[in-house]
Amino acid sequence: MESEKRSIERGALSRLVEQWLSQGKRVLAPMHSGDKVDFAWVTSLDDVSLDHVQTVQSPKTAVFPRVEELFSFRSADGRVEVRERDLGALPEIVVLGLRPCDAAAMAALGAIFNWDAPDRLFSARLARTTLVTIACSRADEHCFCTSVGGGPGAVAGSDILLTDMGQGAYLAEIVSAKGREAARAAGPLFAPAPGMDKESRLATVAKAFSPDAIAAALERMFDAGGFWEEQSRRCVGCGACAYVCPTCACFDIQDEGGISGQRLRCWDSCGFGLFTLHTSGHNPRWLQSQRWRQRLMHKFAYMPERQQALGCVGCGRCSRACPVDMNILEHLRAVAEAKP
Amino acid sequence: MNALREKARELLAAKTVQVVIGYGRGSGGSARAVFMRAPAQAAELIFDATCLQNLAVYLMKPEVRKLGKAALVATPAALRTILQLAAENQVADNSLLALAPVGEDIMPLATFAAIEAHVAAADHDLSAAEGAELGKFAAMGLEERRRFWEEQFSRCLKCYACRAACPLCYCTRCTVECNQPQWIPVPAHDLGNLEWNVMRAMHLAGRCVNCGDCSRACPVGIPLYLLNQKLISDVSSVFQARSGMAARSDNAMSTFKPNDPEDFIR
Amino acid sequence: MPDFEPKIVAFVCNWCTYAGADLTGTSRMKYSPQVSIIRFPCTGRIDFMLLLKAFASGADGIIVSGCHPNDCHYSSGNFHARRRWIIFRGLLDFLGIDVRRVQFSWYGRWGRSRATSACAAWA
Amino acid sequence: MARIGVFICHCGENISATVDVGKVAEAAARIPGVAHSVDYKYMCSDPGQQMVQNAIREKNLTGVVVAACSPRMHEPTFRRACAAAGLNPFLCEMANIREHCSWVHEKGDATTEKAIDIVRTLVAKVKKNKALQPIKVPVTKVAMVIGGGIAGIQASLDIANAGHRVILVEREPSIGGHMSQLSETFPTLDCSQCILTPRMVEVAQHANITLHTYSELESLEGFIGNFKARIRKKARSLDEKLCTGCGLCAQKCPTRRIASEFDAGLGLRPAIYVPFPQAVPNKPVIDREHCTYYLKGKCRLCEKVCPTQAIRFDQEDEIVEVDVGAVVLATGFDIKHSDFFPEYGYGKHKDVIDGLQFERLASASGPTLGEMRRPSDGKVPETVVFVACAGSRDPAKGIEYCSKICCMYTAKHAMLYKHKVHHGKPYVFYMDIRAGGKMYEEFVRRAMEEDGVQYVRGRVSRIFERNGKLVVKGADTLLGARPMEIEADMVVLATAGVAQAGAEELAQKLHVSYDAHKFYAEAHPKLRPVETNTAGIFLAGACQAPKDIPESVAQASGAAAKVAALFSQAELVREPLIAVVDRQAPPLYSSCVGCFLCQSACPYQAIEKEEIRGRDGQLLKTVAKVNPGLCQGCGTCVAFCRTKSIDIQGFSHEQVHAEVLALLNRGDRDA
Repeated sequence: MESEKRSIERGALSRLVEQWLSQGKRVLAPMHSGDKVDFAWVTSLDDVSLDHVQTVQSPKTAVFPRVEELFSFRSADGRVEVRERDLGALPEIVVLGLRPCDAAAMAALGAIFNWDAPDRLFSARLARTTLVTIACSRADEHCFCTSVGGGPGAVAGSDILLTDMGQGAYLAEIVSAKGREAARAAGPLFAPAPGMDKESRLATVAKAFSPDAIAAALERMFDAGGFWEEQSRRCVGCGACAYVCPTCACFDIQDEGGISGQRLRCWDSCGFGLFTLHTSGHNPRWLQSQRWRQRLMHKFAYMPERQQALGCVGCGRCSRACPVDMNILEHLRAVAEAKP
Repeated sequence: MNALREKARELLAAKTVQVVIGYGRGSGGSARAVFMRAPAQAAELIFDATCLQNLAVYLMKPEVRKLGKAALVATPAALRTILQLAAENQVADNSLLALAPVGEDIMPLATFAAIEAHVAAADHDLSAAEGAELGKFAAMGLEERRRFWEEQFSRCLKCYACRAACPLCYCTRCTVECNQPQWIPVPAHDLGNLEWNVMRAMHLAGRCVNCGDCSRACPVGIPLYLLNQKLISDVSSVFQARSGMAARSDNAMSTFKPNDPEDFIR
Repeated sequence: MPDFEPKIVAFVCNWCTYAGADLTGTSRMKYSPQVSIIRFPCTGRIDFMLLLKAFASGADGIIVSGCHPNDCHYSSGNFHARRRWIIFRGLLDFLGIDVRRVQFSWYGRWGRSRATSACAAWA
Repeated sequence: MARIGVFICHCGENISATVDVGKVAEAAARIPGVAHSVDYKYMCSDPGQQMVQNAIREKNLTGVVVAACSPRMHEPTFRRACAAAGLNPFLCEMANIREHCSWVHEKGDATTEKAIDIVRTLVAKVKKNKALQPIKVPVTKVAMVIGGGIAGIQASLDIANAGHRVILVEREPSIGGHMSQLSETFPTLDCSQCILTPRMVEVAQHANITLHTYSELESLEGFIGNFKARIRKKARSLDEKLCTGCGLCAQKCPTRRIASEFDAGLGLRPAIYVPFPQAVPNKPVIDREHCTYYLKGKCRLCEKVCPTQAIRFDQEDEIVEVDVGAVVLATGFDIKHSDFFPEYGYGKHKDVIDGLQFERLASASGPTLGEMRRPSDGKVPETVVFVACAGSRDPAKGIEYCSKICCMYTAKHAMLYKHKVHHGKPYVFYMDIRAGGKMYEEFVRRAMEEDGVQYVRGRVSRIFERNGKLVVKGADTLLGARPMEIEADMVVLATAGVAQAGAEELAQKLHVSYDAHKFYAEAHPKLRPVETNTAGIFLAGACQAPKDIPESVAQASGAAAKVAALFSQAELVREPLIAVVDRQAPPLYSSCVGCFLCQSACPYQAIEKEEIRGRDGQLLKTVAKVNPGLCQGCGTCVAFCRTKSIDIQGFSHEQVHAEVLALLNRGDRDA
């Protein structure tokens, strides 16, 4: 269904942000902190940074926070009383200023969280989150959204896609039902869009590889030990790439407290040495090369095969955050060119 | 730079070492670790102001050790790391060759004694600027310091990039991965982050050689070097001990002097 | 705040200080019930992580006490402990945590009257 | 699932007086994992221990917490009781709710609440306890006795007669200690030399006893059953095998005016001397501080006259290394000298002497050959005042204890004086007469009634000289505190008994604790008087506290019995509370990364390197390993290890972590 085109002035957008805040919604948007730009809870449009290429962390924290309580428990006289999360009490969130790749990432997260047993908490958070994306007018060498089915102006996953048309005006494409609901609630703030040419404002991102070629190559490269060792020799096994990645959904469960306490879910990463340590002591992925292979195989081979969704949206955050410059685009090209 | 390339090609051709670990050009003009196995690859080697990573971290990776004897392009911090690793029985003498760039040419250091002599020649204490920054903290009030670190630690993801990038954090099963008992909470909430960062600093007390890789690795830019430099300055001012200066040196934290100051003990 | 009841954990070594605490008991010296004791073979056994865990679990104050230097039953446990305390205190202070919340002391065998003074330091 | 038994003791009413024991038992029952919670009046009594054993059998308990007194008191008792009922003794812990709770807090909810906290802490610990088996360690059946006074001599003889080798180390040139300086001993007035010398000779000739005189302990390493001692034999400048003890050298030595330590400074001795005629061994020693050869390189007269050329001027100190299984400390005591007292003239008056000096005056081998002559002018003193409690029982002088033996030897001194100077007038100033031993009271009564010693109940305030007489100002409290002055010819101060010089350094070498007055600390004042807290090191005699000869001998035999008991077993059983380095499945093999920084933290060098090799013999990893024989369980390495690979049984990471969390109400979640 063709999304409805509107436009909005910067001033109106600022008032829209105040309206959201007054309606008790929380607004997550990119903010400058030191020399980096990262998502934070903002109180006005002035806090929001609009001139950056990409944030350090992804907005997945709105739907899959670093730490969240699954339920709390109290035990008294041998009986344990469990109190489920009151999903109704979850905050309404508006994510403003995420990029089209981040918006597309929500689908990839959903593919994992709602794969066989739907994750009620994740789904409740996603339902309460409105994505007001801003298209990319600039890109850098790490971006490859076009190679994985996305684009600087792609609408997939966004509720409203804004494109900066210059002179403080934004083209606003109302994409989803939630977008229409938000636009309706915003009332006069959205104005008709007089023939704005969106393409001319978008960045250009060259297509680097075809995901199907990568998936096909990976099929036969599981045992290409030497290849993976060559690639991953620099990797020191930290969790930075997984934690900044908008589509990484691995988590660890921890019980905290004593007789009464809470069960917490928190991020985890397949890059960690002991991620796959069995209680027997056996560790199927004892070497770093095996763990690096898993990262690529999961996102580019296993997920397309099982969830019919790519595990990567080409945002390039992992390359930018990696302390030893493991550049995923470079490695994917190497996979594509590798002879069997 | 070509002295370095020439030396690498010569070493690989003569098979004195099986791999030369050095810096190559990375994405976005940065420098990154490269592992030369064939003489021809030596051309990729570079050495300039962007080469900051402490390559000694790779001396502790099983996949790199498997390659055989290594030559390492070593910055002063990397040389101190090698000596500290030697003091902790992690690397044996003559098991590696350090290539210390001095101006335009290269100083090959094959034994710990050679490395010690080279290291001793330069000054490795905290720089005046580093000292001044620590001084700024000391001048701040307790409450102001607490707020500063509380804000910093609130951004910690516990991705452990600081641990992974640190050549002295080579413990296969770190205390963080110990769950009986669960010393450090796994979730990255305020308490978990504080306990993790205090533990990391304490476990590096008397060992850290101030290479700064932990701060460079931190994706959210927490100034972790401040914690380590604070302990380096305490250990050197109170115990007159300096890590990374000798291959045979006992650790400041596992030894004592009968007259250690105890003005705070009642 | 008169009704503030500080919860104080005392990490003590099994020789001078635990015996000193027993002696305080046999001589019926009184001190605040807010102080509870955990026994260790030696101050050398007391890990800074335990002090951290005690604070994280809600202790308001911590007393760490062992034998006087040269009196350690294991000859050097307390010396090692002292060195760690020096560095740990420096780090806590650097992080803006009030180091007065951790009291380190050497208690000889001749009684824990000083325990009462240590607790008094809190209230 | 843990099944813990909690037993709350009333301890008569020592605990129940301020702690609501019923409420504690009730609260304990609600702690997850507690299967049995009761309170009882006397847990340590037989029926109390029976209750524990029955509960273990009936409820198949996996752990026991006895909330009562200090573990230092009854932990062994309850651990034995649990072992008898089939529960591994190390699964039993004691919660100290008496010394650390009921006795030190007022009755009230806070005290009961704290008792519950302590119980919950120990329950959390017990859940993490593991069943441990004691360590078996070989015992070197050789004892070392330090100090050759009557206590050391008695202990050595008893141990030797029990068939074990003894090494007796004495600091002075001869054994004998203070007893050899005495003239006669109360209450039987036996001549001290007559009853002591035979024992000294017996020691010298005993096949099992190796005597090292003029020697000191240099260092002691190791632990019970496996000590390694290094003894410094100070150079006597003499070859003991050649010397026949003829004494010619001492007669001919030109430097004769050195104050004799044996005569407490009253007599003189030459530079090469035998301390007293009955010395064992009867071999002289050259005093290098005063011998002209050592000072100016001249003389060497003794070398010339020595019939067997035994003199060795270039002799060096010698270090002797011995393996011993047990040590008996019998280093004795010393007394305060008269110069300590401002009110008695700071030692200005030559005729104000201390008890030991009086003994030398009265002794036949003394400087006056037994005649009662005062040190200043050698006249026979007509009136002598004996001042009891000179320094003892005087907190102002920092000596608040009673030295126990002065009342008896003061009465003896007065008697000896009367026997030697029939017309003499002895006065004794005293506060209370402490004569509690057998025939002690009768002895003092005899001094008062038969020998006419004038006992004056009061303190002496000052002593000063007035025209040749020592004026003793005091008061007689029995006559209404009437001030009185006695013009005496001589005053004997019964000064306080204090610890030997060097007692503190020796204690630190042996890691034995000592009290504020440097007397060695017994393991328990009532129940373990001859043991110290350091396993394998025992106490005898006045080094533990001032005491008389009968008590010293009794304590010496007690310590000897303990040593004999220790040596009676082939192997020693040691508590398994030692450190262990973890081992895991391949490919990790152990979480230890082999940095070996723990080796420098270990005071006992108990940590060794172990190489882990694959099936093909290739070295995979070098990790730490603890030698169970050497580790004493101090835990310094455990707190230091970065990877928590080394852990102490009994105070493991899990146990102390659980304790901290439980104490702070975080509770324990595995129900």
